[in-house]
Order: sequence, then C-alpha cells, then structure tokens
Amino acid sequence: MSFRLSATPLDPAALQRALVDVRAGACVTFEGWVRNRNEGQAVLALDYEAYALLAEKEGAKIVAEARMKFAVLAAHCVHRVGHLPLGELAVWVAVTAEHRGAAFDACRYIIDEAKARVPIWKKEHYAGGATAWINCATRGDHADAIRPVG
Amino acid sequence: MSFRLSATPLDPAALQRALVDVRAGACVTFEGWVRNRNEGQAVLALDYEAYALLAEKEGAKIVAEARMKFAVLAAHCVHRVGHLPLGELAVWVAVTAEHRGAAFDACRYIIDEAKARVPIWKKEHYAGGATAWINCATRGDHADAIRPVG
Amino acid sequence: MISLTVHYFAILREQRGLTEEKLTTRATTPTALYDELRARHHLTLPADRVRAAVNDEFVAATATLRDGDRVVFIPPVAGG
Amino acid sequence: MISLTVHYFAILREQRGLTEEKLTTRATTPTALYDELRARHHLTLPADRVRAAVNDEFVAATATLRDGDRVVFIPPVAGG
Repeated sequence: MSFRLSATPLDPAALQRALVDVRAGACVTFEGWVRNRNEGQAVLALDYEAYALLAEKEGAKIVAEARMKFAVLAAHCVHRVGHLPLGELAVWVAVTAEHRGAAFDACRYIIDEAKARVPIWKKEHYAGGATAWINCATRGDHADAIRPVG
Repeated sequence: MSFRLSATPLDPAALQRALVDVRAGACVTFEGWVRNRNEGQAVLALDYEAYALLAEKEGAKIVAEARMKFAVLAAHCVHRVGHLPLGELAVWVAVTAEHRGAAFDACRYIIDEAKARVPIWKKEHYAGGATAWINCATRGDHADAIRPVG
Repeated sequence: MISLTVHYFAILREQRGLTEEKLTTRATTPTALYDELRARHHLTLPADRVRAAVNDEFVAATATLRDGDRVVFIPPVAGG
Repeated sequence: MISLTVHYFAILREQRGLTEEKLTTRATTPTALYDELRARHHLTLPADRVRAAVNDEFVAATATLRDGDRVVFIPPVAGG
C-alpha cells in the first residue's frame, strides 16, 4: 500500500511487477494521460506542482481508506510532478484483489479521492501561449486564472 | 474496438501501446490472473477452452455495446485459451476515454458481460489431482463436475 | 429424419468423448436433440443449463433444426 | 504579534512572487491571515476557496495560529 510523487516518467510495466501475487484474481489499473483538449481549448502541455509532504501524507491516507473499505490485496498510486508533454502518464493507480468488484471499486475510490483531496495543482499551457491553473479561476471570465501571453 | 482469443501469453505493455491517443485523458485496464485458490480449494493451474468462432463474435458484440453505452475512444479485450499456470494473465481489457468515468464503466461492462456471455470454459486443476469445469456442477455435491483422480 | 453435425466443448466434450459427430435424428429442436443425446451418453447437465448455437449463432431452445445444420451445445460459460 | 513562515504554491506562489516568507502578524487564524495577505498582495482567490495547513497537517479555517507555525495556503487542487 503506497502513494508517492515522482519527478521522472513512470514505467507502468515495472510498477505493476511489484503487485504480482498468486492470491490475486484481478488487477485494475487507472492511468491519467495528458490530453490535447480541456473544455474546448487546445492544450500543449501541463505542469504539476505538489505540496510534497502533505500530498504524500494525504495520498497514503486515501490508499489506507481504500484498503479498509474494499477487500483488496494491494493498492498503489504514483503521481507525476513537473512539466509533462501531451500523452504523458500523469497518474497511475493499480489495485489487486481476489475478486474484480473490489479491485474496480478501490481503484476508482483512490483516483476520485486523490483528485479531490491531495494538494497537487495543474497548470495548462494552451496553443497561443496562455496558461491557467485548473479550478482556480475566479468570478466573471477566466481572466484571473488564465494568464495571457506577455 | 476488438475482441480476440490468444493461444500464447499476453504482453499487456505491447497491447496497451495500440491504445495511445492524445485525445484520451484516462485509460482503465482490467487483468484477470490465475489465482491459487477458488472457493476454498488450492488451485494449481487452469485450462481455458473456447468455441472460437462464436466467442469472437459475441466478444466483438460486447465491445461494440460498450462503445454505444459509454463515451469511450477505444476498447480492447483479449482472452487466453490453453493451459495456464498460477499467476498467468488470463484476460486483458483496456478502455481509453476523454474522462475516467466512462473508461471505468466500459471496462467493467466488458469484463462482466464477457464472463456471462462469451462461450469460454474454465477447468481448474486442484492440488491432489482432481479437476472441475467451473459453473458446471450438478445437483447434490460437486461429484458430477469434479472428476477425481484415477 | 435430418442429418446434423454436433460439436462438443468442455464438460460435454469430455463426457461424450469426442469433439464432433455427424448424426441423424427425429428431433426438430435443440432441446429435443439435447435430451436425446443426454440420455444416450449420460451427460450430466440438464437441458435448461445448456444453450444452443446453430451455424455459429445463438438460437432459442425451441428453434427449428434443419437438415445440414451445425449444432453446438454450450455448457455454462466461465471466462475471465 | 506572532512570527510565522508562510509557503506559497501554484497560483498563490505566482501571484505572491515567492515560495516562502517569514512574517509577523496580529492574525490569530488561517482565515484572518489569508485575508491580510490577500489584501496586501492582490491574491485573486477568496478565503473560502483556500484551505490551510499548519505544520504539514490540514487545519480548520478557524484554528489558532501559534508563534513559529509553518502555514501553507492550499488553492483548489487538481491532481490526476
């Protein structure tokens, strides 16, 4: 059971090898990828920034909660920080269990809670050069959160 | 969108590369592994047998249904046939989507429907030498489906 | 009387002792044919737990069998 | 007056123009301190959209700040 941040690219095949367990009948993984659009805008890249100490503490708490709520054998989550190009793996969650129901439910719980609670922030870089911190726009238009070029 | 059977071991990392898509924000995968116990019995290995022509037809129908029901970009399922040792990857399902909700829901739909509808059968080999075709026991004890040694 | 090919898989294959056979029958539906084969070969699964496919499509238990059909009886499945 | 260290992340770091500072304040709660900093540095997020952590633990907006605390204001998160 673990949660950690990584400043370097993730290797899902290598990460998954740590979960090998002959008691497990199911392994569910979630990968979050940097996609090329968000709310109608063309995205070129992302920056992820974390409050590392509290992020790892809160992430570990979420993984422990998943273990309490669902009959899982192992659960791991790794989240990238730094500058990520399109297509890059931003977050990886994997859960093993005897049965698939618990593996699906725990995997979804971990990513849903991580997105809502772990102090990690995402800045999108748009075609044209503007940037925005996601979820941080303030009233009216997005002018406060989207920083125009120059 | 595809469903296929494989008589040789699966390479999930290679299979997943076919799903790369910069429009995708989420990739959910399910792996079914051969586990060492089932309903209290120690399992040593499995045989999967398929009615290949109808299995691939029904599997393709399930994947197409998932595509209709959920906002997914791609969905693939590969199922092993043959003799599988403990820990072996028996079935792999992967779904990409813009958003994670659809990817989770479609992945679960595909594996749930595949287990219920695709003509594939599983024979378990137990410690001690007995075998049983799963779901094929008939009334009373399991004597009809479990074939004792010798 | 019609001539059919019957294919067996999994527990039915083991209990019948072969993977396919050609036969002639007075049965006109999958259920009637299965009951005939079940009695003859001591198959354990009752008809209501076996589905039928004809010419590689699932069919109803009461579908009409035609001369030359390829019939497959499908025990309870267990993929995954 | 108490002495505190304040750390800034993400949009707050950019708007404040630094990652941490030591300061003295009459504020006794995270909310009061945030409102003071928001007015001084023209931070855009209102206090009700910012959480607080003290010494690397989440705290209530009305928690009591103590001399020497390490305070972090947490804008809306967006992992994943």
